[in-house]
Amino acid sequence: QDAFRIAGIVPLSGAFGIIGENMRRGATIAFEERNNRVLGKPIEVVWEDTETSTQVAVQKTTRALARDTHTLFGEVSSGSTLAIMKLTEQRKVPHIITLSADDRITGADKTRYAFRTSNTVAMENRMIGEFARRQAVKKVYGIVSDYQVGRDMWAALKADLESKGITVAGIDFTPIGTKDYAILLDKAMKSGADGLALIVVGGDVTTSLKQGGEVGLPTKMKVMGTMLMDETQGQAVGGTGALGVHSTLRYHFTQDTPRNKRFVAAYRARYGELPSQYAGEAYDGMSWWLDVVESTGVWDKEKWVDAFRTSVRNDSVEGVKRMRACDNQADQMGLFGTAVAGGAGMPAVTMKVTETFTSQDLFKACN
Amino acid sequence: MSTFVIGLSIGMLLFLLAAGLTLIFGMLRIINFAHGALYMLGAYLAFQIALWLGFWWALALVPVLLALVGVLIERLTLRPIYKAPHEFQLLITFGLILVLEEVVRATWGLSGKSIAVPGWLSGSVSLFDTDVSRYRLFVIFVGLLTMAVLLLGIERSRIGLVIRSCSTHPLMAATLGVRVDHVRTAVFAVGAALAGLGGAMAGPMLPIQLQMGGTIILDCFIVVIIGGLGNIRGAVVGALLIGMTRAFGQQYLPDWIDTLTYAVLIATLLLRPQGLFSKKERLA
Amino acid sequence: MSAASHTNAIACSGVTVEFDGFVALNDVALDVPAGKTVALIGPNGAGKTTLLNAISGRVPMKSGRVELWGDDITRLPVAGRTRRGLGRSFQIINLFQEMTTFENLRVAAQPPRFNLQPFWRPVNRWSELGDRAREVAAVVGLSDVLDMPVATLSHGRQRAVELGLALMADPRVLLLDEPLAGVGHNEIASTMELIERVRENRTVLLVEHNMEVVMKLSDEIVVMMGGEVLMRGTPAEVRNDERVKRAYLGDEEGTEATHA
Amino acid sequence: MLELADADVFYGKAQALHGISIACAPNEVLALVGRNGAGKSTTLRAMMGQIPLRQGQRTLDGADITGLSLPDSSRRSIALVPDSRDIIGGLSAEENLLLATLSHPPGHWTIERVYSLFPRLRERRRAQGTSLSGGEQQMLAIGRALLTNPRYLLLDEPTEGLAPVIIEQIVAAIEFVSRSGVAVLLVEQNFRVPRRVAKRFCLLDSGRVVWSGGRDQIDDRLEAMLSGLHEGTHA
Amino acid sequence: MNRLERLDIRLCLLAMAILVALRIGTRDEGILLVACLIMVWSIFALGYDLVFGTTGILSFGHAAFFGMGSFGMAWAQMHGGLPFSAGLVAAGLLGALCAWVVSLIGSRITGLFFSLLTLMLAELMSILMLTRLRGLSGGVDGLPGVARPVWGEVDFFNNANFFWVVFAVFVVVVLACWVLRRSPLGQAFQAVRQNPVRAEQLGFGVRPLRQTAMALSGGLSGVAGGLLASLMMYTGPQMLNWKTSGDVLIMTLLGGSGTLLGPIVGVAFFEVLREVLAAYSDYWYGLVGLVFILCTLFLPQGLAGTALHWWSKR
Ligand SMILES: Nc1ncnc2c1ncn2[C@@H]1O[C@H](COP(=O)(O)OP(=O)(O)OP(=O)(O)O)[C@@H](O)[C@H]1O
Ligand SMILES: Nc1ncnc2c1ncn2[C@@H]1O[C@H](COP(=O)(O)OP(=O)(O)OP(=O)(O)O)[C@@H](O)[C@H]1O
Ligand SMILES: CC(C)C[C@H](N)C(=O)O
Ligand SMILES: [Mg+2]
Ligand SMILES: [Mg+2]
Repeated sequence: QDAFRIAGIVPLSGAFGIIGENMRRGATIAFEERNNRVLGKPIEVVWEDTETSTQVAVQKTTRALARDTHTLFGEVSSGSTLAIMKLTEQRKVPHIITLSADDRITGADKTRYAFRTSNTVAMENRMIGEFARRQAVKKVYGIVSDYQVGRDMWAALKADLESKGITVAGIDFTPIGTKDYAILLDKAMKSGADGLALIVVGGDVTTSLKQGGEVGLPTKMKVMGTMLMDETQGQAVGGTGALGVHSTLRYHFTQDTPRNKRFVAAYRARYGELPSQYAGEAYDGMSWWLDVVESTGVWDKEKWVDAFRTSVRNDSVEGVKRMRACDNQADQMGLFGTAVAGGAGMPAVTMKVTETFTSQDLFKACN
Repeated sequence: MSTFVIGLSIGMLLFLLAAGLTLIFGMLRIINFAHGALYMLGAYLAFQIALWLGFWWALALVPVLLALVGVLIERLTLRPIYKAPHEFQLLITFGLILVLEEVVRATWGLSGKSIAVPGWLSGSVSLFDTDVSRYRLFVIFVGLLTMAVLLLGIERSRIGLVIRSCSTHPLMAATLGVRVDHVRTAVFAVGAALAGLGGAMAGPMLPIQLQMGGTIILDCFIVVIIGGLGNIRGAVVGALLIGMTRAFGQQYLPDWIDTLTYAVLIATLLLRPQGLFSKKERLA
Repeated sequence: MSAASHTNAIACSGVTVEFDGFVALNDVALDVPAGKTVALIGPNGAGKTTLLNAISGRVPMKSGRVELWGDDITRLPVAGRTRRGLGRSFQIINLFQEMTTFENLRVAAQPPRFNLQPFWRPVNRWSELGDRAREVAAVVGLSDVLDMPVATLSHGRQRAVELGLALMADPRVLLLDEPLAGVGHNEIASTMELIERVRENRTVLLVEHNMEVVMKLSDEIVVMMGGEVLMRGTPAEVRNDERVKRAYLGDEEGTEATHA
Repeated sequence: MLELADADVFYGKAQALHGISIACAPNEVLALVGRNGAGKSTTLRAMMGQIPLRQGQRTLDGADITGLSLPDSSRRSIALVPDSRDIIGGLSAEENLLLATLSHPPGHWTIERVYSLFPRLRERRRAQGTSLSGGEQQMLAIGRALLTNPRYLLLDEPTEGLAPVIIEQIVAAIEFVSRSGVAVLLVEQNFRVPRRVAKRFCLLDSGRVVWSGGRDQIDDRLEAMLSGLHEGTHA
Repeated sequence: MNRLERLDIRLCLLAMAILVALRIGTRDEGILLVACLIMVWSIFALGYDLVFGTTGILSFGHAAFFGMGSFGMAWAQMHGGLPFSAGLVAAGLLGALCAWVVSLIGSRITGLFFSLLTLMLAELMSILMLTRLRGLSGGVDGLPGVARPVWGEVDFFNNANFFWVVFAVFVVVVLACWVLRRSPLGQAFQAVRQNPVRAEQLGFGVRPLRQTAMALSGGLSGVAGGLLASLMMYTGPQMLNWKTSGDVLIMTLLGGSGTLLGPIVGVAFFEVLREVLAAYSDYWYGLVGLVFILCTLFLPQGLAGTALHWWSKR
């Protein structure tokens, strides 16, 4: 073997292009940190642009797997990830996932070779419910993108909220790509709810929050959701719509751990900006995986997989992460943040971590 | 009632977005698939100018810049192939989408942008018990203004006559003394400028990102088709019809909205195959 | 009822056609007796072409009835009428622009046979199609330009192709809309001969402004004006009718067939 | 004086005109005759500037206008009634007329005058130009050319498809414009018209001028030549 | 048969020979995958050109026929438990059915209106598949795990073997298109394209012919979609996105519409260009656009079209 070959299957254009690009940067820091070598061999990375299309993602994966690939990294959208997991399983190639959150990835459709080091939908959902309770929200209105994951998330969230004594004032499912949220937001504001669960994806996040900003939405009700707001989104939404929005966070550059400090410094030096949550998660998962590969000391994919399934990352960027052998899901804590005006040297909209949740709060035992 | 006002604002924004497409289609018979890309370019330029000089400058300068881009595009890529079948113009505009997106990506990167509007346009006013954003009222205003200018300038005056002649029978128009080349360039420039205006106006309300053009172009087509391909009055009616469908649909049946929009469209096409406003030609 | 027993090949009654409120034909009745050549004349815009369009199914009629050999064909689409033996030529030339003369004629030879035989056999193996095309080309005098794209033919030659297409299916009833427009002075005589030959054992409804031709070729003349039938008569009757003179023929001098 | 000198014109690879030289002068009606395909229409198109010359020159009052663009040729007072009429679609009849006036200074011909020449057009002025009957379209094409108030009027088979009574009016109109100092170049299949209005005749064959002469000379010679050509090529 | 047609089919046979040589010459799965993709898209483009280049209908709805074909394949296997071959038939039938229905709905409309109607109907179908029919289509996630043929011991999950399946269908489609073009039916399509008014006057049923062309073309598109689903072992409603219709139009025009070789060359050029540019430049996207524009300006008959015309005139 001449090189350790990694295929990065991420969108570099289209709606999720910005996410894929950030993941590429984060992963790159993980490679550079170890001088692009693992097990004494150079790391050889090929990045493939999936153009935010599952079709293309599958095609690029098929091609990448036709070469001798040792690790596959990606995708962003859970649909793509689920589709390419079938291929990595068939070819027995380790597959590292640091963004897609769908429960099926490490649930119903889990495979031996696919590992997720980042959050799941279920845990983020629980964070929202818990956040609403802690903030004493009484009534919640839901605006949810009309696709399967959205509907599933809402069903779980609704049950969770109701179990906590929070009432649901109303719910609207809206097609992905809705260009006008004014009516829906108006309905939500008139419903008498004090909390808005905004469970939308991609460009719809920007649209809904921008248009919310026009009518002062964040000042009128507590807007919350999963991956609803971060510094990247803040830039796209602008101050009026973004400030005051509450969101789960996968990672934040302010996390106070030695590894994170090192990572943020390296990232800033390399790219001149602070790492986003996508970059942070990508770095974290990739560096963890490579360290485990290194630790096995042998050139054997199966051994690497076995080792990773039971590994514990004590010094991840956000504290301890534990890989669960039962479902290849990393058990970890959760973050919740609120968008505030950034100080000097910070993005205009900066997330402030307001709540942290322990992994016990968020994960059910594996079976 | 507030639904109506919001529907009006949706319709007017749609009209602004579709006006340039309608114009170029109606006058040059070119389906400009790059319209969305020009709109995106307009939005990004507006973002940049707003950052440097403020929102009003953006609104004023973007149409001018886009008109220049339009002139360039028309001269370099479209002029040589007017004689070719229409599909070739389509191919060019497809190519232009890719090029324009690449230019924007190389200049501004992948992350989304936003434009802040001046203080007195932000925030909302209470209308019929509802908080309606001031900016939406401004959109309605600009939409109406654009509509008036286009209707007076093109449908009523002789300019429209000249322009239409260049699209339907350029050779004969030229034989009668019309400077067809100049007219085409001007029309394309105005169409591009309108796309830019649409981009600048939409900037504060819709995501400014690379794929914004692709997501808007289908809406524009819907408006243009309902209106009877390239008829300004028709486009106004089409835009309002879709605006209202969306607003009332969202009020009462939000998850059926897209299906509804297309149902309205297909119904129009089937009942009035040539669109709401259009004329038939003699064949034999 | 067998076709042959009918005295009228075409019988229209009560034909009314409107365009956006403009009445182009108003309650027109017209019979074309089997085997005869009837000419349709009248001022520009009188509705002659529109009547041909109504008979061949090109325009929707507001009311009225069209019969072909006694069968009601009012509801039949254009192609259906053609398959029943109704052929026509167009006033404004209307050809397959990208094909050669030969291909134009060959395609026109195709329809009646095309349902019966194996449809995948290449057209150039259907020698009868090619033969028929060449035969008609010879009739209308196009043998020397068979392989030229029709777009490159002069106006007069295109007119000949137009006539050839109408003749291709060997229709029993033929509607000719100004077949002589644009035909060269020197070729008028030969084209007239051609029409003369064509009208043998056919019924022809002819629209033409060239009086010389009309007078010579037609058994009967129908004069239209303002969307209505003004009169019907033999060539001599029509020539001497005062109303026709005033509205259509104008000065005697202009119409007299002084040149042969 | 509008003149073509030694003009060669090609359609793609096929040569349609071989060194044609033709001039038409004010006050004169020049008739161009010849069989179908002789190159008459092509000559008019070349004089108008619709097709470029491969060889030779086009001059207007002595100035070289070979490369002059089509709109500019029109603005320099050349007008063409094309054989295919070329009514502009999407415009009403009246708009077709109006269009012709827009790039030209006003002159003798106004829309009103055109309507009194062709009353039928006034009746149908709101109809789509392309929906008019064949003859009405012909009237429209002629009216439109007149409305540019040209000094050089190129007419390609202007009486095709017109009722005899209208032909009379066209003849009168041609005589009128020619008297008012306009040069008319007339292509006609129908001999009656040129015989009455033209003073000079040019006979074209296969893209060449094969004979030219005055009205008095034509009767027998032209007839003979035309039929001779006919015999020669038609097999 | 004229020279151009003769040259056309000969060069197509040459293209097939090259494909066989490629298959024998290499076992690189990546290259074979690209070859398979080129063949699948060529089938799609040939089907598309049947309405576009032959019958003169500009359709923006073919993405839907293509996509529905892929679902035909997926459903036949997943819900019907049918073998691959039956899936391919189902794909063709579903594609043809959709196209036929679209042409029925639009039977009164021609020209650009028809084009836009196809665009809108396809978009409606795509939206319905994405939302209302989520259960059947898998929603945004699509349906992973579309199967490949099972035939004795041969492992068709290996692209080197699956290649032959795709190749066989490709050859059949090319030959069928060739025969069709030269048949009276093909001539009738041509007549409808060049002058529908005259064609109708000659007795051709213009509407039925248009509908036949659409159905045939939709069928081929469906077959291509089914093959692609099987090749990728995945399908999803994204395949119905209107941009796919744009892609196939671009490929057809780039190669040269109205010929057999054109669509094939267009597809190959498109795919290879994309691969090559993506490998060498981050700006491949814009460069592809630039190449389109230049090709349109300077080779308006398309790559193969220009070459064929030039060659056949010598
Ligand atoms: N499609 C149409 N739309 C509107 N008006 C029409 C249409 N077709 C015909 N007309 C009008 O109907 C009238 C009759 O037209 P038609 O073509 O039948 O005349 P015609 O007798 O054939 O005249 P010509 O001898 O000039 O050809 C004309 O005034 C024409 O303008
Ligand atoms: N668009 C064209 N493309 C190619 N060849 C053409 C074209 N137009 C005319 N020609 C050819 O040029 C020659 C001259 O044609 P032209 O139309 O000038 O003849 P004409 O004398 O006006 O004939 P007609 O009396 O039939 O109108 C003919 O041989 C014709 O075939
Ligand atoms: C934010 C999104 C890109 C995440 C993605 N929707 C997922 O499936 O997890
Ligand atoms: Mg007529
Ligand atoms: Mg001519």
